[in-house]
Amino acid sequence: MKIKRRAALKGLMAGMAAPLVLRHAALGADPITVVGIHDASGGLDIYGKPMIACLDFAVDEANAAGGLLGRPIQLINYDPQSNIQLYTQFATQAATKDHAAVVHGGITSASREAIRPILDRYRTLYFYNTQYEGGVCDRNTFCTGSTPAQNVQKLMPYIMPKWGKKVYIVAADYNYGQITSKWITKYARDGGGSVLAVDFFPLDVTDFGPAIQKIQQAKPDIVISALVGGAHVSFYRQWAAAGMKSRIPMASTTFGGGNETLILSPEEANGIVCAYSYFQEIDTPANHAFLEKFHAKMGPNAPYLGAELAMRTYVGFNLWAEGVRKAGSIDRMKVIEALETGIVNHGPAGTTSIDPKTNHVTLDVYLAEAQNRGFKVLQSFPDQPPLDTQMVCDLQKHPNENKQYVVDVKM
Amino acid sequence: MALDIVFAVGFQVLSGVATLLITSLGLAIIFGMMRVINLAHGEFLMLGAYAAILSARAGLNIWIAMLVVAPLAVGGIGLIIERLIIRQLYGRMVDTMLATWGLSLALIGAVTMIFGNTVAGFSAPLGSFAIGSFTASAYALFLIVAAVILLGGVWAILRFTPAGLIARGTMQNAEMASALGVSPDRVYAVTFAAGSAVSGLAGALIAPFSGVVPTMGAAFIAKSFITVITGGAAMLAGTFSASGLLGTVATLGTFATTPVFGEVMMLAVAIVLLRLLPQGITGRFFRRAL
Amino acid sequence: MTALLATEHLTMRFGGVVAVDDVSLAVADGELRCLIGPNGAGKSTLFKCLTGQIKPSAGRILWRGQDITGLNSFEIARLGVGIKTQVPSLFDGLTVLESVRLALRRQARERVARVQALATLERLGIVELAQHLVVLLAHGQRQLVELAMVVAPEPDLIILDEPTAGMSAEETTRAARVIRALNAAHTIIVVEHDMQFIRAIAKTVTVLHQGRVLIEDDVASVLADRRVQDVYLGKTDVSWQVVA
Amino acid sequence: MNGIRLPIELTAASVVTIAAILILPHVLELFALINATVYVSMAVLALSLALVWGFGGILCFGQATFFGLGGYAYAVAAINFGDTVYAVPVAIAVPALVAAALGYVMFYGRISDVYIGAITLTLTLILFNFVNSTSGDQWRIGAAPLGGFNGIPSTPPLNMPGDPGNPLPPEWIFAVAMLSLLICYIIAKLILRARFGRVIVAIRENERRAELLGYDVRAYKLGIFVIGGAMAGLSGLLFANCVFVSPTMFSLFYSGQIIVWVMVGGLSTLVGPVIGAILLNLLTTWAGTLPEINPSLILGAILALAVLVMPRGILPSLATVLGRFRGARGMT
Repeated sequence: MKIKRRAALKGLMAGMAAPLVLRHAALGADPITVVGIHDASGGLDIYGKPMIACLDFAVDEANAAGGLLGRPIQLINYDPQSNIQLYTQFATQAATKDHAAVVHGGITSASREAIRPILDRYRTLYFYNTQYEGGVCDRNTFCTGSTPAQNVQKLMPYIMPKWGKKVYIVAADYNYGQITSKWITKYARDGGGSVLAVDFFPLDVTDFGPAIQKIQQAKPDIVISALVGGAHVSFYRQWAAAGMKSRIPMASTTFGGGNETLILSPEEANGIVCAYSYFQEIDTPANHAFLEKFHAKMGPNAPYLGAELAMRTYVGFNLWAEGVRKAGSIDRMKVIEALETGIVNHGPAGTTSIDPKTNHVTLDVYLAEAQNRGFKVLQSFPDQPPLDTQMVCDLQKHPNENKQYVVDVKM
Repeated sequence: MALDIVFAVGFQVLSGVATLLITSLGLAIIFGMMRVINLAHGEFLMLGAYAAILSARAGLNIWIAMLVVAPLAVGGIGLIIERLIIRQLYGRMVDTMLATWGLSLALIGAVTMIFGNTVAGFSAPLGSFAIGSFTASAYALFLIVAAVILLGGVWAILRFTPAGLIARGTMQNAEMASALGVSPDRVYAVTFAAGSAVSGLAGALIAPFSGVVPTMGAAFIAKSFITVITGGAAMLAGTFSASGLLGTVATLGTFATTPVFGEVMMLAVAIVLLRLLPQGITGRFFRRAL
Repeated sequence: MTALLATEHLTMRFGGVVAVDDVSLAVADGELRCLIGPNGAGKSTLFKCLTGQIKPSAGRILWRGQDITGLNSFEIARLGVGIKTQVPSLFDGLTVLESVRLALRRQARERVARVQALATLERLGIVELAQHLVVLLAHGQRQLVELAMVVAPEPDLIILDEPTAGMSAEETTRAARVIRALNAAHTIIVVEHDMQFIRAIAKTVTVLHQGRVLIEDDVASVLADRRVQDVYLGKTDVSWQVVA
Repeated sequence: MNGIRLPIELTAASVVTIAAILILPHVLELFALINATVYVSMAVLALSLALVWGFGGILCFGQATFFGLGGYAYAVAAINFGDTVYAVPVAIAVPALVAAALGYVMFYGRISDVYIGAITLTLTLILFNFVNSTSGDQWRIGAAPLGGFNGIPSTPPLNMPGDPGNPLPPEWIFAVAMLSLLICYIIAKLILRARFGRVIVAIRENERRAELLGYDVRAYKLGIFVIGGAMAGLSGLLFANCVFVSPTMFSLFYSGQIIVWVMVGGLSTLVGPVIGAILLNLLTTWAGTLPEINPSLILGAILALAVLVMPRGILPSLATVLGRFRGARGMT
């Protein structure tokens, strides 16, 4: 099925738009519009493409089961081409032109913070289905991915006793990297370790030569990567090329979210340890059943789902759909209230339930190691609540709150 | 400070300089000989990288793909572009810049349509080596050697071959050269193709580090442009001195601060240089160099 | 009486080359002075120094006794110096009238400026070209348009750089007439190498050779001078005579 | 003749502006209206480069510098002041001051041609890199974090004068943008009619002669450069009001795009670049809806063809074709 790949560079003037190729089931009723905004091209497409595939799959599944409230679901996918300003264009379009019932999308925290205020302003429900740095406190926004208290908090106690106490962080230079590196610092200190240095890299940096020399000079026990996007994949290549792979072990809060394990050779990727709320390799009946259906539907084009992001998109859509069913309406406030009753989804990733205090989710977390173009799951931790955001955010008490809390860790 | 740190940092500086030199040389040849600023230079790098990665995927030896296929392919494309665009606008510097900028956008668009806006890449085809307690990529060492050979090769061609003599003559005085029976059209066509080929080779050489994506040229064109302009009229001495200076500032700046401020420092130095030496480094020094 | 324009020990070096070497000369109000010399004598460098295009390495330039060394071109022009370049330097995209109006820099009132500009064109016999675009004019007309721009603001001094370059004998004669006529109202310095032309216009001539003043005298004496003849007949290396 | 034409042109421009303000909000959907506002802000940007490059002959490869500075100055001032109306003069003054400093360095340093291109481009890159790396906590001006790669997504829109709690609705922002475009057009027209503008054009035609006539070329170039910088700043302000400010405002892509608008629309015209900006934005939008054709390909091909086939741009070439073009007049 076709989706509009590059829906627009600058947005659409009325009347100039070519007819949209839309997906809807052959049901007569007025369709419900769902908008997805994920990068299908540019540096972030390594995450975006599997996310789009999962959203498509989830919508098809729902339509095959008769749609929602007896109405078909019409999905419009926009490709912001890894360009933040296109995110705002498409979010505006989704809210003011498409009158979407819900917008699923945003990959980087930068894109989330670009579209969140727009969807707030135009009163359009928003689902952000990505692991991120935590702290968003906004009743209109549901964050269905894992946050540092769920993933970093599992990662650090596993690697520090094994590898050592001195940590060196390399992170993407925007809010995700900045805030996540603070969480890493906090959990490293909680475990009796220390952070030697944090280096930030803009998303288009490809030459990590000097950075690798700097790391060698600092002689850490562990390197933790919070690097993001296609350009940053060169870090893992250059790290291996410099012969560092065998000398300093690495963990990551972002590695494997896309197709990194596929585009790198096993020699470059093996051994990197990560913690996420999903890995394609999870060995549960629910996951096997899902993958079977997914592959049957997508055929040979089925993307590798890697870790977290693609699956959270699938789960996020189903949480929303359950909310609509419970509310019996697509009215924004009714759906929000229904979701806040603590809706639960049992899916391929395990159990996910909405935490009404924060509009985040309680989910299962898994720890895994990159292994032969995939992951080997090492441990699992069921029912992990979003403790970080819960510390600062209480939407039940302050429903009108709308901000992102940032952890305060002295670096 | 331990000696091996000094060597390790020195190695990174050399590697930074070599990358800047390799990625600027094609532009410098075309600017030095023809007074044409080819703003599609970054896309020539990109095409070189794609030529290498595609022929390597087709089963060709990676070294042949990088060192032979990439320059030949991009040199050929350069020949066509010279005929279709550059020749029509000769002597109109600004128009040429605009037309090649259009070409740059069109090439990005065309390659995106064919291969998708997705980062491809291949790993550096050499292992690592140690400097004291530091290890570094052997491929970076190869890049440094490649830069030296490239620069020396172009210099030798200009200095010792008949074609080089004609090229130098045309560079000095195009009318006089044509009075002597040398067709400037042919000299320009060959120069542009040669400059393109060098750019194609450069693109293939940097591909293992930079990753291959249709928009990769943008990261290089501005730096190359600034390097060439800062270098001034003498193409080899200018590019060499400018990339030496700017590459050193950028790398040391990166060590001292962050990659971004390293680059900012380099650009700031370029502005100061242009203010002090409005004709570039070789407009003031080494005026008689190549 | 203070000279209108004078140089004192003016010297211009480019690296190791001394293009203008210790030149001192004085041009009085109302004079028509020729600066001559063969190619490479330093005429153009001296012209560039006098018009502020380059700053001399040493020495001074005086305007009515005031030091103006190192002023920019536009500042020298504002003193009341009109400069005509060798190849006409014109505003191709403007009309003749617009060009001359721009030359009347100090006249802020549009109506007055227009009348003055038309009067200048009238004086030079090209008023019918007023609305023509400069780019479309013939070579001779371009020369006249530039002259109109130079004389329109009624400068005290006009410096002409090789006014007869590329002219036929007949045109040269006409140009000589024009320059003599201009001299009635303006002091003029002509930088030139054509001896016949100089014979036709000049009173006092300064001969430059290898950056130095070889001789400065009236036309007849200069033309009779053996050293000048040597220089112009191609015996280029006469510097020992200068030293002597 | 010119004396009659000027009022007619200004009246026509005013009528078009008022008609657009009155009609478009009722015809267009909200989303299209917001996009139209973006295009109008781009048109102001095109106008600024038309003055600097088209008339002043200064090849500025970094007009996006002032566009971005205007946007950021507005966002930072608006967040700090609360009442966003007070941020407007800041958004115009900051880029104008930077243009003054940069212009002073360049023009009084006698830097010309391609070297000006290189320096302006470099400054844009510096700002792009710098702003891109300000996501850390230490990078804030007063209450406004610079946000690095994220930009400032919460850029507050303009509010009713004196009423900070009351932001202007999109229809009003559109009206403000249209009026800004009209005012910039009128200012540009008047500048070119005035002595200052004539000298500017003369300098473009022949810098040396202008100087020999006693004009301080450096000061005139500086003047037009600062005016262009201020206009680009205003354009950045308008853009910040319908999108938001982020480092991409300083990107190479924007700097280049502005040149394309002016080039395709017509150098040494004012209406041309405005039309060029709007047409090309519509075109890239339309191209974006074609699933299999990349918009860069179309934009690039148009630019290359424009240079090769009609180097004077759409408007002048069209005029030539229609036989109404009265020679290459400098002061159109």
